[in-house]
Amino acid sequence: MKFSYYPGCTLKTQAKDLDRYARLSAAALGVDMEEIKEWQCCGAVYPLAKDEIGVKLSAVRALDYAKHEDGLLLTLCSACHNVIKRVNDDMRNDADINLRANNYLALDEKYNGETKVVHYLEMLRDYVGFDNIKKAVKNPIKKKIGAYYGCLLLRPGKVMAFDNPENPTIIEDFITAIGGTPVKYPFRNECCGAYVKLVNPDLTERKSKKVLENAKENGAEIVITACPLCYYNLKQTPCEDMEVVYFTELLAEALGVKD
Amino acid sequence: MQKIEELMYKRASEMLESGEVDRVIAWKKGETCYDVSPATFTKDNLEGFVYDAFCGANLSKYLVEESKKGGKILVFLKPCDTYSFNQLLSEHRIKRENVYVIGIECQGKIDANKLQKKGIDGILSVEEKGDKLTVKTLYGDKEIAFEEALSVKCETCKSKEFAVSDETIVLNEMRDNREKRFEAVERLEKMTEEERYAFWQAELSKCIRCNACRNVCPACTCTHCVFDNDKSGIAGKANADSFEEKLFHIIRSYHVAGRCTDCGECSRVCPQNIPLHLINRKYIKDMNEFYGEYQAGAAVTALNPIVDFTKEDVEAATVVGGKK
Amino acid sequence: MQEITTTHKPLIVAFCCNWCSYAGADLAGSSRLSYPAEVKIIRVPCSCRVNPIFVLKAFQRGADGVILCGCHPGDCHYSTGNYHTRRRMALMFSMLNYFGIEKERTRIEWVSAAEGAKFSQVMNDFAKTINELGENRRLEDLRCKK
Amino acid sequence: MQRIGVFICHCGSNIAATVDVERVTEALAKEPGVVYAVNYQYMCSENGQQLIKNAIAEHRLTGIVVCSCSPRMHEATFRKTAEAAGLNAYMVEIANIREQCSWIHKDIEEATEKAIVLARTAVAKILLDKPLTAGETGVTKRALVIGGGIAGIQAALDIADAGYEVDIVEKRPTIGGRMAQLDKTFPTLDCSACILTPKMVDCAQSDKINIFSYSEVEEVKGFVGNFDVKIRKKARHVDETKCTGCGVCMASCPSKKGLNEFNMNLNNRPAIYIPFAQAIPNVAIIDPEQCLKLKSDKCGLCQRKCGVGAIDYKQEDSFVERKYGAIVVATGFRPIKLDNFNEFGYADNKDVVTSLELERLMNAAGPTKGTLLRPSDGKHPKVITFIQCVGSRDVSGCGKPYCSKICCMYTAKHAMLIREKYPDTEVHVFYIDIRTPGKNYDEFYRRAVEQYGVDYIKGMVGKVYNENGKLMVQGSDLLDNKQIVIPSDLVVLATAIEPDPSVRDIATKLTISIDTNDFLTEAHAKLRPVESPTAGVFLAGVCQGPKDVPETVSQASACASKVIGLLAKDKLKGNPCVSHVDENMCTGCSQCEQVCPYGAITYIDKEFRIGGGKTETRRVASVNPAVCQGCGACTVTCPSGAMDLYGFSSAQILKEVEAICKR
Amino acid sequence: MSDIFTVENIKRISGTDVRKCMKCGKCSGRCPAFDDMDIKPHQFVTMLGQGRVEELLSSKAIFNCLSCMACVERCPRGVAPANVIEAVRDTVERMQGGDAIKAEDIPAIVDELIPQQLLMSAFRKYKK
Repeated sequence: MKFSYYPGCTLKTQAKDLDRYARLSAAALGVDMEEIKEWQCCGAVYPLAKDEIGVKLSAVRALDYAKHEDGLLLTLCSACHNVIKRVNDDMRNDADINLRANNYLALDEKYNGETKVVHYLEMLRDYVGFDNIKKAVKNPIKKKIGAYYGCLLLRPGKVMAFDNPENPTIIEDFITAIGGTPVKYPFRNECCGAYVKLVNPDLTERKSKKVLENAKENGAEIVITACPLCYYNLKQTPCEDMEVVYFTELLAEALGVKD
Repeated sequence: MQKIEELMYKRASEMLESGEVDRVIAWKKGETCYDVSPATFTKDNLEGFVYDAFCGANLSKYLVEESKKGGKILVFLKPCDTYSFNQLLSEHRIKRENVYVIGIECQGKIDANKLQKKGIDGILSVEEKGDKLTVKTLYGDKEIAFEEALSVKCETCKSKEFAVSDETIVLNEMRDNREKRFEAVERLEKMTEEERYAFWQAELSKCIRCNACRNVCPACTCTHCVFDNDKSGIAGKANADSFEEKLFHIIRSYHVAGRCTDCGECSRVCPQNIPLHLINRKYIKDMNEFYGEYQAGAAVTALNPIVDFTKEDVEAATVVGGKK
Repeated sequence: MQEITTTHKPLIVAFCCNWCSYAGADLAGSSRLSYPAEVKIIRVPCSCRVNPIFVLKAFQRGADGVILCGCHPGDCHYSTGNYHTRRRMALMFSMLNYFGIEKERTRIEWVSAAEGAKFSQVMNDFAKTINELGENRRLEDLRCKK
Repeated sequence: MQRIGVFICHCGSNIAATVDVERVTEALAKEPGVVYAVNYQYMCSENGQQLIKNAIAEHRLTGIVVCSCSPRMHEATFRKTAEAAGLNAYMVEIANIREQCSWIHKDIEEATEKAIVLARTAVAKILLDKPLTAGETGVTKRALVIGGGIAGIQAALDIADAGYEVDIVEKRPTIGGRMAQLDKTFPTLDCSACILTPKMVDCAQSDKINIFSYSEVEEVKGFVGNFDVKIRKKARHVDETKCTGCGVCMASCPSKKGLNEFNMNLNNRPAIYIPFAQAIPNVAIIDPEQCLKLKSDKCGLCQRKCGVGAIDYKQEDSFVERKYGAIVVATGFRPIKLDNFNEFGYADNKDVVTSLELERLMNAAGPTKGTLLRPSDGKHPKVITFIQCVGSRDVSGCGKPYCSKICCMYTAKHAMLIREKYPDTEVHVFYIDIRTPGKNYDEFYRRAVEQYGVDYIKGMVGKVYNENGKLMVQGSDLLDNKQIVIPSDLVVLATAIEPDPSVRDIATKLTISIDTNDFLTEAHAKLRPVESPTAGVFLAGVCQGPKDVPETVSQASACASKVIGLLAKDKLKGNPCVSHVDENMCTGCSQCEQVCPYGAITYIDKEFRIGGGKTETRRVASVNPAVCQGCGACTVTCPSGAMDLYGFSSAQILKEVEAICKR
Repeated sequence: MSDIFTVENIKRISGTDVRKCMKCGKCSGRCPAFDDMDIKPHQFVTMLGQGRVEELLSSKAIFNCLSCMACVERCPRGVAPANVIEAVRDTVERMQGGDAIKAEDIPAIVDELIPQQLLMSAFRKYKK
């Protein structure tokens, strides 16, 4: 199984763990992650304004690159995933954006959304299979684990098509597969406060606190996430006895490849 | 072939003699060796009975009129002709019990025009020797590859099996070249719309509306053809109505679609050498691709795809002009 | 010298089955959902009443596009009529394309009595396609080699 | 030689405002064959029709073309007009210059030109029209009602009351439908069972009504007056004729973990059960998915306990074939699935319930015996929050685009009943709009607010989540411009309703149309609201559109009166626009027979003169005009053109094509 | 820039049809930043429809919207309030001096753990 892999800026700096453990685990599961060449920043947030084309171009470049490989673009960071999947959707369904993006890029062959964007979790679910992960687990993570989805993986539901946006189960299934006990809590798909941290840190702290408290109230000992921004915001929030880790770290640990 | 003809003659005279059959439909020699035509023979007169490489005509259609006259008829059918016979049976055009069918060996029939185009004139007789054809002419013997002389209808052959027969006369294994059946259609399909249009315009503008194709076609057995029916709204002989003039071939092919066994008689008889069989064959190819393989005349009871349907049939939009 | 330019006014013949599509066209009308005037409707009891000859005649008389509308497959008022239509027209349209007639000039759409909006949208779309293709001379000229 | 009159209707300003009727009249007067053309304000009016009649007499017209609204609207009217003036009813053609012209075009020039073309096309067609006479067919004096809810029950009772036989086919083991599940009915708060069950009993006792419970319509053939219907009686594994409904089997059954569908799966029932106490027929049924005997050939207790030997494990589906003159479709509704609305926490919280589940939680025959208790812990809820429009008025693709119509009223009912019975309960209702048109309806809702103190909050809920054992309902209070959170014990979702999914299959079998929301389409939204477009098939209840009980009953009775009107006739005039064969052309190839959906074509051997004093026998097709419905499939299949259709002949359609294409 | 032009431009770049709103308030019922918004999500939609663009452009809420898409996800009418908010914010920031954040402010806020993603997001959202 081979995927073109788009790591994104943060995974090369502050979120090296998220990336490193993902690679180790993938290798253990027989998945080939081939980092695409000369990728550029995805733009971090998907521009909602219809007239913003420039910010979407690097995503289209990455998508076009993957199109000429195996047609599968693997992402890990929630933000990159969100941006690239939504841009891909634009390329498929928004004739205006498609036209303008193609005009800018002047590729040899027009890009029309042929690539499939796959998040690392989707890869685990749809290509490896949670059952196979369960079989590969060497050290089951016997803990009560709360999945923290945040916003970016799930919404908008129709474009992301990741899971049921109001009742997702993919990370819970992942937790079960690595031997943990999933803790479902209502705030798992609420926003952590995101980038507002820079202009209104109080709002962000309130939101992150609510998430962690809600997870704790429902019995979670650890909260796992796929997003470096959520990770940062949650980490910055004081909450007793609550660990926040990247999901790939637990996966590597369970598979016995955590160094 | 000589040997086959002898055996056929023997069976024909035996059966006429014994009264098993009243008449025989077979081929009869004309003025030249390549001027062979279908004929009815009786006990008293078997003169001119012939079977050779020029006997391309499909005899099944003649049974429609002949069988109305009563009595039992012996007919000789090449493998591909048996499909037409079966198709006519399923359309209630012939009564099976009135006909005795002898299936006969066929290695493909040849076209004198093709020989003449290759500069072989004054043809006296031909002799098949494996893949070669020896042509005796006024100007001496000529030899060419059998394949090069094949009639357009025999360039590809849909089957060497007899769909129906009461007995068969086959001495040699019959040559099979069915895999190339749709090649010419595919070539046309691969062209652009403009190229196809140019192709057909060039071909169809040659048509002189002689109706030979219609008259020879074993699927064209209507009591009155729509083109001769004033009430149909599309009636007309040549030039009477430009509509019918232009669309005769499209409508004719549509009317025989699903019933056409791909016998190729239309192209064989066309004095203008229009490849009419490519129209019919396109329908056959489409039907095979859209609705599953179907060979008209392979079975008497089969439902022709044009009267049949399934709830999951393809939509025109997804198939017309090929998949993009 | 002044050049005389005549703009070609396209012509579209739409065959609509009485039970679904004609009613859908009525609904488009009563909902005031417009579509181009070049679309002219012929009412037939069922789409399966449409003989390929009618389609050819329309083209031959100068129609630039022909569209057939019937009930959705499975919803035919006569149970199976539109299934026959679907086969016949797939074969006929394929044949016309084989003769070089642009495949966009022929279309089948399934429009129910409740789909006034769809009817209007289909007709607008088809008319747009036909306008882009321009005049249809091919069938008329098929046997006249210039 | 035909003498055609053309009558152009203004339809008030509907046509005349966009089409220059004078120009159309002038143009048509010049058409070959047309001897008279006139325009008038309302052709369908008494005066308009008189104008037509006078013209027919005065100008000795042989046919008329009316340029007006859709033929689906007034073709029948003008046929009668022509007939009254001594013309054959089928010497009438309509040019649809309203729906297909004036209503969709704005430019007068363009619309007028098109109207002229459409009128010319109609003239081209009528020149080839021939007088036709409709054949007659008999009427089977029995009706079929599909669906045994309140709509089906009411229709059946009314039809039976007029003296006709009625069969009810109900796919569930008992009739009663959704209404049987309701606790009380608005706006009077009668007990639903108290008003429904006597009607169910009437059905069972009527000698005119025959109930096929646990049965489905398998196949429908034929046409108005003469439907042939095959009914599948599903195996209930209990002999209906023997079972007395004593219930001993239910007590003996060891497999008691089946979900009780009647109670919206809120409690359990045994594998052999009677759906509810007043079920009609009061006969047990075995759930084959659950029965130990049927699944693994173990057990067999019920058979041993049954005193009358009614249990039959080997029973299989059986079929009944019956003839009917008319069919009523009353297949009802179900609440939508809430998979797309997990923000309301339905999947994760037992105490988030749908309104229909609440009906059962409040009903004396329900799982809590009528005491309102939370499903999670059996405690009395002290704060109850209702959320309206769950899945209704939703065009995002998650729900239904329409208003479900009944939710505002039943939510007010629920709120009121709870406050009445448990005055210490706090009741909140989140609403977007309150829609209570109807007699005593708005008064009813206001009572909930004014008399019972129900707290109505204008706004929608964004999220329901569990916190510290409370259901936190977070939503907008738009009038206060605040986001509020109401800690609640029970949350009730006013779930949108949708047609029962069985309606798709029924629609296909009856060849009636269905709209994008799966509601059945009526023949005319205003003037023929209970008829389907297929003659002899009528629509009652929610299968046609959302409606409450009183509306459903009205529609069912309206259906019944239509059915009675139909069954009262001894003969039905058929459609004369049928196929016919030109025997001289027919080759007897059998292709037409193969495409005919009605089996209307057979073959005969017939002798024909072929000249010279000789004859020949040929096989030719023969059409039964009573069976032919006039689709025309055979006409296209026929290669020789021997088959043609009256009223829509090939020559006519070709002339229409020519007229349209004439530039 | 005339008001009508601004209104139409905001409508255009938001790509959402505000007339589809049926004023149910679900967006505001769901919004996690509701308390920090001076103009609420549902008001953005209504006010844009009414052309009250001056008020929107001076709103502080545009900087507190988390772009979490909850309002978009849940709107039963297919309206996207978040897109309207972003369209307003973009309009403000595209005007001279409209940036809500300046590069020189960053070092003071940044700690050593802050992810690039946060900085990039904030730059995209608050600065043109």
